[in-house]
Amino acid sequence: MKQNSRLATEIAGIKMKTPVMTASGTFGFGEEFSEFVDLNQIGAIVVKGTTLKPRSGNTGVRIAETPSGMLNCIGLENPGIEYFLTDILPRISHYDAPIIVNISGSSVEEYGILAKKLDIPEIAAIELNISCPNVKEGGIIFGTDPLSAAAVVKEAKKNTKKPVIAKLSPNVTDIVVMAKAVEEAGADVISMINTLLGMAININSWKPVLGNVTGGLSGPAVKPIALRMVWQVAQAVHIPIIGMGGIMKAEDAIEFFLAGASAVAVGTANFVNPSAAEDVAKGIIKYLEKKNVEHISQLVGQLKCN
Amino acid sequence: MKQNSRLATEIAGIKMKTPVMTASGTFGFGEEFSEFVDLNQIGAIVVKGTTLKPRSGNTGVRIAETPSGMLNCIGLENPGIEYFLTDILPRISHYDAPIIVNISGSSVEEYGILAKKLDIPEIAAIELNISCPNVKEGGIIFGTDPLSAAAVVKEAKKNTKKPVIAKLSPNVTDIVVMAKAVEEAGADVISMINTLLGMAININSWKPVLGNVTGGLSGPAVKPIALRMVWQVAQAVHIPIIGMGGIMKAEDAIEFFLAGASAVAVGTANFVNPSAAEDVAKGIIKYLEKKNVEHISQLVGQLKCN
Amino acid sequence: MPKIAMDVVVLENKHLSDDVKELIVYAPDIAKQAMPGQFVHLKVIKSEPLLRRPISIASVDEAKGTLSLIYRIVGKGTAAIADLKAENQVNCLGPLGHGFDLTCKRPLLIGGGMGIAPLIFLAQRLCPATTSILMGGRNKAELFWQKRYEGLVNEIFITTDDGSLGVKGFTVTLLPELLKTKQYDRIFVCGPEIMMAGVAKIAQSHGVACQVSLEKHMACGLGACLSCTCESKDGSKRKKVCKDGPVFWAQEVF
Amino acid sequence: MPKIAMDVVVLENKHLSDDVKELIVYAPDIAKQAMPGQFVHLKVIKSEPLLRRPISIASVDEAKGTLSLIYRIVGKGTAAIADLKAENQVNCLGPLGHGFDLTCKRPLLIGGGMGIAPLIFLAQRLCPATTSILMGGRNKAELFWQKRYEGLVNEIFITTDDGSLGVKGFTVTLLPELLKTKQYDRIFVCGPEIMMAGVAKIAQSHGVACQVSLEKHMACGLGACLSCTCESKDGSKRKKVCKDGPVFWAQEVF
Ligand SMILES: Cc1cc2nc3c(=O)[nH]c(=O)nc-3n(C[C@H](O)[C@H](O)[C@H](O)COP(=O)(O)OP(=O)(O)OC[C@H]3O[C@@H](n4cnc5c(N)ncnc54)[C@H](O)[C@@H]3O)c2cc1C
Ligand SMILES: Cc1cc2nc3c(=O)[nH]c(=O)nc-3n(C[C@H](O)[C@H](O)[C@H](O)COP(=O)(O)OP(=O)(O)OC[C@H]3O[C@@H](n4cnc5c(N)ncnc54)[C@H](O)[C@@H]3O)c2cc1C
Ligand SMILES: Cc1cc2nc3c(=O)[nH]c(=O)nc-3n(C[C@H](O)[C@H](O)[C@H](O)COP(=O)(O)O)c2cc1C
Ligand SMILES: Cc1cc2nc3c(=O)[nH]c(=O)nc-3n(C[C@H](O)[C@H](O)[C@H](O)COP(=O)(O)O)c2cc1C
Ligand code: FES
Ligand code: FES
Repeated sequence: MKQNSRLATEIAGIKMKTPVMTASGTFGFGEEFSEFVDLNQIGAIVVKGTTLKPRSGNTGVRIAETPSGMLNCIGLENPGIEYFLTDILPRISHYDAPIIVNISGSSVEEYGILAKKLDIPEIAAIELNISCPNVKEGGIIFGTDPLSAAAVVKEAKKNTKKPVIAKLSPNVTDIVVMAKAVEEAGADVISMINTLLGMAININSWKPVLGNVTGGLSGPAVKPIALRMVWQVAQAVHIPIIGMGGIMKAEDAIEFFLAGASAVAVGTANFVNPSAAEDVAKGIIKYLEKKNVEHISQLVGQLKCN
Repeated sequence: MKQNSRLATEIAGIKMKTPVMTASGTFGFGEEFSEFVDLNQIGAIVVKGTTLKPRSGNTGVRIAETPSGMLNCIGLENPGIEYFLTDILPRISHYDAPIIVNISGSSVEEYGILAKKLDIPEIAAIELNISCPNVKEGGIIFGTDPLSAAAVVKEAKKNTKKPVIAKLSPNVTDIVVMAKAVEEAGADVISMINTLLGMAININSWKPVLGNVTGGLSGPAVKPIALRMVWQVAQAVHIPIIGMGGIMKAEDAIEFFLAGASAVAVGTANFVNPSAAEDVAKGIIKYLEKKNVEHISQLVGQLKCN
Repeated sequence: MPKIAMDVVVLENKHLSDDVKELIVYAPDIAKQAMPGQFVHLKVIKSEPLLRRPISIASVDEAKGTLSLIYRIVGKGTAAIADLKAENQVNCLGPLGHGFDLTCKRPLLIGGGMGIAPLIFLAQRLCPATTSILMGGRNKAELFWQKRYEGLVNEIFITTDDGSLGVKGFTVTLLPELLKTKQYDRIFVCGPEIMMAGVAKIAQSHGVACQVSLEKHMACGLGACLSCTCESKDGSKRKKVCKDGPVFWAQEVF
Repeated sequence: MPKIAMDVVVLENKHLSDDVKELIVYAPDIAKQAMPGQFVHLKVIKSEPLLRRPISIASVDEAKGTLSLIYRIVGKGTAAIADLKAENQVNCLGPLGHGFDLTCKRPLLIGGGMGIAPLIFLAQRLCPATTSILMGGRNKAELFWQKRYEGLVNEIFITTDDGSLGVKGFTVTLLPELLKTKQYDRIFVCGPEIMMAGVAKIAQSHGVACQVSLEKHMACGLGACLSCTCESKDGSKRKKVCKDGPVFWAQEVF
C-alpha cells in the first residue's frame, strides 16, 4: 500500500499513516505479521498487554469459537516489561508504524511504574488496559469503577509525557460515566471496546470449554455493542476515540468513524485474515474515493440521526 | 411431540410439559405459530410485552441483521392490557401451555396495576420486563438499578398471587447484584437475559439503520454473554432461572441447563425456524436419552468447573 | 390452508439481468395454495445471514409444482440466494401474507423496479380479465420484463427516467392520461413507496379503487414480532405488513 | 521462505473412512516450502466458522504443486471443510510451524488416530532412511492407512484397543519390545497427548531421541495471540505450539 493523503491521521500527537491500528493482544509485537502486512505502512502497532513481571497466563484451553465471535482467556501471558524493552523493542522500533504499549497493573502504582519505564523515544503512546476480563488482580476491576479508572489514568499521566490512552471495558452499565471519568483524569485518548465477558460449555464433558471458565468475547458478534458505545461516548467527551470490536472489513471501520471514532483497531480479524490491517485501510481509501471524501476525518462523527 | 417424562418441569408452581418456553416479543401471542408448534405441548407461552395503554412502538426501520444476531427497536408496540384481556386471551387460554404475561410499566405503580389485572386464573405467571432497551420511560431504567428493580418486584408481588418472574437486563456491570436485589424483593423466578443495547449504521446514507438509532441485540451472537450471566447468577441466588439468549438448538439449551437454568426460552430462533420451541425440546429428549439422564433437572447447574 | 416451512429443491437459478435473477424451486404444497401478492420467506441453509429474506411469488406453475421468485441482488441475503445452484436446497416458509383482490374486470397493473415481478403472477390469475400494465424503470436495461407479460396483458405502457424506453418520466407522469382515456376499474400497484403513494393519490382523484403492496423489514413473517407494522390511515389498529398485507387497499395505508 | 495466505483451488475431497476425508488442494508455493510436521491454517470462504482450522500437511506432490490434508470430521469447521467440492476455493495459510528434524538413519514413526496422517509426509522425506511405523487405533476400521505407507516404510506394526487388527493394546504396549529388538536412532510420535507422553517416557528410558507433535486450540497460527502456548520443561520460556512447534523434542515439553 502506498501512503495515501486521505488517511494520514494524528491523534493526541501520535502521527499515523492510516487510522487503522492493530488491537492489543491480537497482533503480537507486530513482527509475527511482517509477511502479511507492511509494518511501515499501518497506522500503529499496539503490542500485547505488558506487565511489570513476566506472566504465564491461564492454563488449559484459551480460546473458543462462538457464533461470529471468539472467547479468549489468555490471561495476559507476556514476558514482562524488562524483556520487552531489552529484547523485543529493539527488533521492532525501526518500523515506521508508531509503537503503542498496552499495559496492565495489579495496583494503581504499577501502572505508574510501567508508564515511567515506557517514557522513552521508541514508544509513541501508552494504552492503559483497565479492562482485561481474564485476570483477577487489576484488569477489569479498574475498568468498571470510575474512581479507580481515574486513579489509574492520573498515576500514568504523572509518570509519563507520552499520550495516555485509556482502554474501556464494555462490561459496565453506563460506558459514558467511565469515559467521562478517564477524560477528566487527563486521558488523551479513549480506546474501546475491550472484550465482553462470556462463556461456553462443552455439553459432552459438562465442563467449561475454557480453562479459565469465562473469557472475553470479541469479533463481529460484538460489533453492534461496540458501535453503540463509541457513539454514546463520542457525544459525551472531547478527546479522540479509537474504535474497535468486530471490525473485519473497511465497511465495518467506516461505521465506527461515522459513529465518532477518529481511528480504529482491528483485532480478531487478524486471525482470520493476517493482512486485515492493510486490507481495511485499502478498502477505506476506495470508499473515500467513491464518495468523494477528501479525508477520513470528514467522516468522523458524521452520523445523521434524524 | 408426545409428552415426555424426562422434560416435565415445575418452577415456582408453573407446571410445564417441557422446560422450553418462548421468549416474550418473539412469539406474538402464540397463535401466530400454531401451524408450526403444538401449543398444547410447549413449555409456556410468554406473550409480547404488554403495557397499561396501547403503544404503537417506534417509527422507522425496526430490525437489522448483524453477524449471528439481530437488533430490534420495536419499542413495545402492543394493544394494551385491556384489549389483551378481552380480545386476545380468550383466543389462547384454552391451550395447555401456561400463559405468562410480560409487562412493562412507566412507573413502579403501573407494574402493580398491571400485576393486579393479571391476577386471574387464565394466567400462569407474570414476567416483569425491567430491561427493555427500546423505550425511554420504564424499561431498562428499572433494570439497571438494584433499588428500582426491587421496588418493581415488591409492587408486583403486593398486587398478585401469581408467581412473579423478574427479567434481567444484561446491560449492567454486575448482573449478580441485580439478581440478588430481585430475589430479596420477593421475585419467584429470574429470567435472563433481555437484549444488549447495540447499533448499526448504513454507510451509504450515513444514517442509523434503525429508526430508533439503537436497538436490542439478540440471537446466537449474545449466547456466550447470556450463558456467563446465567452461570454467575445461578451460583448467587436460590430461585430458579429461565435462561435465554441465542438458543437456536437443543445443544445451546443444554449449555444453559448445565450453567444453572431450570428452564429456557427460545427467542430469535422462532424467526429462523418457526418450529424452534418444539425442535429444541425434541433435541433435548434425544440428548437425555443418549446420555442416560432420566430427567432434565439432573442437568441443572451440573457444570464441573475443575 | 396451512403455512409450510420446509427445505425445497432448487430447479433453476438464472440471471435475467446483471443483478436480477430468477429462482425456481419445487414446492408443490406452497404452489397449490399461493395467491398473487403473497410471498415466501427464504433461509439459505448453513449460510451466514441469520434471518430469512422475504421474496414475492413471481409466478406459479401448479402443474409442475414450482414457484418462480425473481429478486435483485442487493446485499448478503440475496447474494446467498444468488449462489444457490440446481439441486441445492433452500428453506422456504410460505405462502405468507394476504394477496390481491381479484374481483375486477378491467385492471391496470402498475409496477416499478422489482415491483414488476409479483405482478406477473397477478396477471396470470386475472385472466381472462382485460388487463393492462404500466411499468416504470430507470432505463431500458431495467425493463426486460415485456416477454414475461406476453399473452397475459392486452397493453403494455412503459416509462423510463431517462427516456431510453417508452415515455420519458415516471409511471405517475403517464397515469392521469391513461385513467382519462381508458375505463379501468382497479389499479394494482407494486414498487417504491413514493411511487405507490403517488399512484394511490391519482387513483383516488379519479375514483378508481387501488391496491398497493408494501415492503418492510421483516423478521418472523408471521405477524408475531411486530417488525413490520405500519400506521393505518383508516382509523383502525396498526397493520402488520407480513400478515394483514403486504397487499392493502390504498386508503388503509396512504 | 515467506508464509502465504491465499485462496487455493480444491482438486479432490474424498472419504477415506466414514469420518475421515482427504482434501487435495493446488498450492504450489506452499507445497514447495512445506516440511513434514508443518501445518496449514484453513478458512472455508463464506462459511460460518469465524476462525481458521489447523490441519497438518499429510503429503506433498511438489511436481503437481499439491498438498494433501487428511482430517477427521469432528465439528463445524471440519464439517465445512468436508463440504468443499472440486473447483471450490478455500483460503490456505501456510506452511506454518516447525517440522521434524530429519537427521536420523533408523527412525521409528509412531502414530495414533489422526496423528498417523502427517507421518506420511515425514516418511516420504525420510527416504532413503530405513523407516518403520507403529500405528495404534481403536479398531481395524480406524487403521486404513497401510496402503499410504507402502513403499515409504520397511515395517508396519499395528496395535488396536480391541485387538481387531495387529496386537491388542496400545502403541506403548508394543514399544518397549520394539526398542529392545531393533536399533532405532529416533522416534517421531504424533497422536493423543497421553500416548505421546507415554512414548516419550519409554524413549527416554531407552536412550532414543524423540520428537513429538503437539496440538492446541489456535487462533492466529503465527505466534501472535498466545492461544496455544505450553509450558516448557527445559527451563526456557513458554513455547508457542504454532510457531516454536508443533514439533518439539520430547524433553522440551514432557
Ligand atoms: C413482502 C416482501 C416481498 C418482497 N419481494 C421481493 C421480490 O420479489 N424481489 C426482490 O428483489 N425483492 C423483494 N423484496 C425485498 C427483499 O426482501 C430485500 O431486497 C432483501 O430482503 C434484501 O436482503 P439482502 O440481505 O440482500 O440485503 P441487505 O440490505 O443486506 O439486508 C439487510 C436486512 O434488511 C432487510 N431488507 C433490506 N432491504 C429490504 C427491503 N427492500 N424489504 C424488506 N427488507 C429489506 C433484509 O431482509 C435484511 O434483514 C420483498 C420484500 C418484502 C417485505
Ligand atoms: C497443528 C495442528 C495440526 C492438526 N492436524 C490435523 C490433521 O492433520 N487432521 C485432523 O483431523 N486434525 C488435525 N488437527 C486437529 C484439528 O485442527 C481439529 O480437529 C479441528 O480444528 C476441529 O475443528 P471443528 O470445528 O471441526 O471442531 P470443533 O470442536 O467444533 O472446534 C471448535 C474449536 O476448537 C478447536 N479445536 C477442536 N479440536 C481441536 C484440536 N484437536 N486441535 C486444535 N484445535 C481444536 C477448533 O479449531 C475450533 O476453534 C490439528 C490440530 C493442530 C493444532
Ligand atoms: C486473543 C486476544 C488477546 C487480547 N489481549 C489483549 C490485551 O493483552 N490487552 C488488551 O487491552 N486487549 C486485549 N484484547 C482485546 C482486543 O485488543 C480488542 O479490544 C477486542 O478483541 C475487540 O476487538 P476485535 O473484536 O476486533 O477483536 C485481546 C483480544 C483477543 C482476541
Ligand atoms: C423482536 C423482539 C422483540 C422483543 N420484545 C420483548 C418484549 O416485549 N419483552 C421482553 O421482555 N423481551 C423482549 N424481547 C427480548 C427476548 O424476549 C429475549 O430476551 C432476547 O431476544 C434474547 O433471547 P434470544 O437471543 O433467544 O432472542 C424481544 C426480542 C426480540 C428479538
Ligand atoms: S415480520 Fe414479524 S410481525 Fe411482520
Ligand atoms: S495460535 Fe496464536 S500464538 Fe499460536
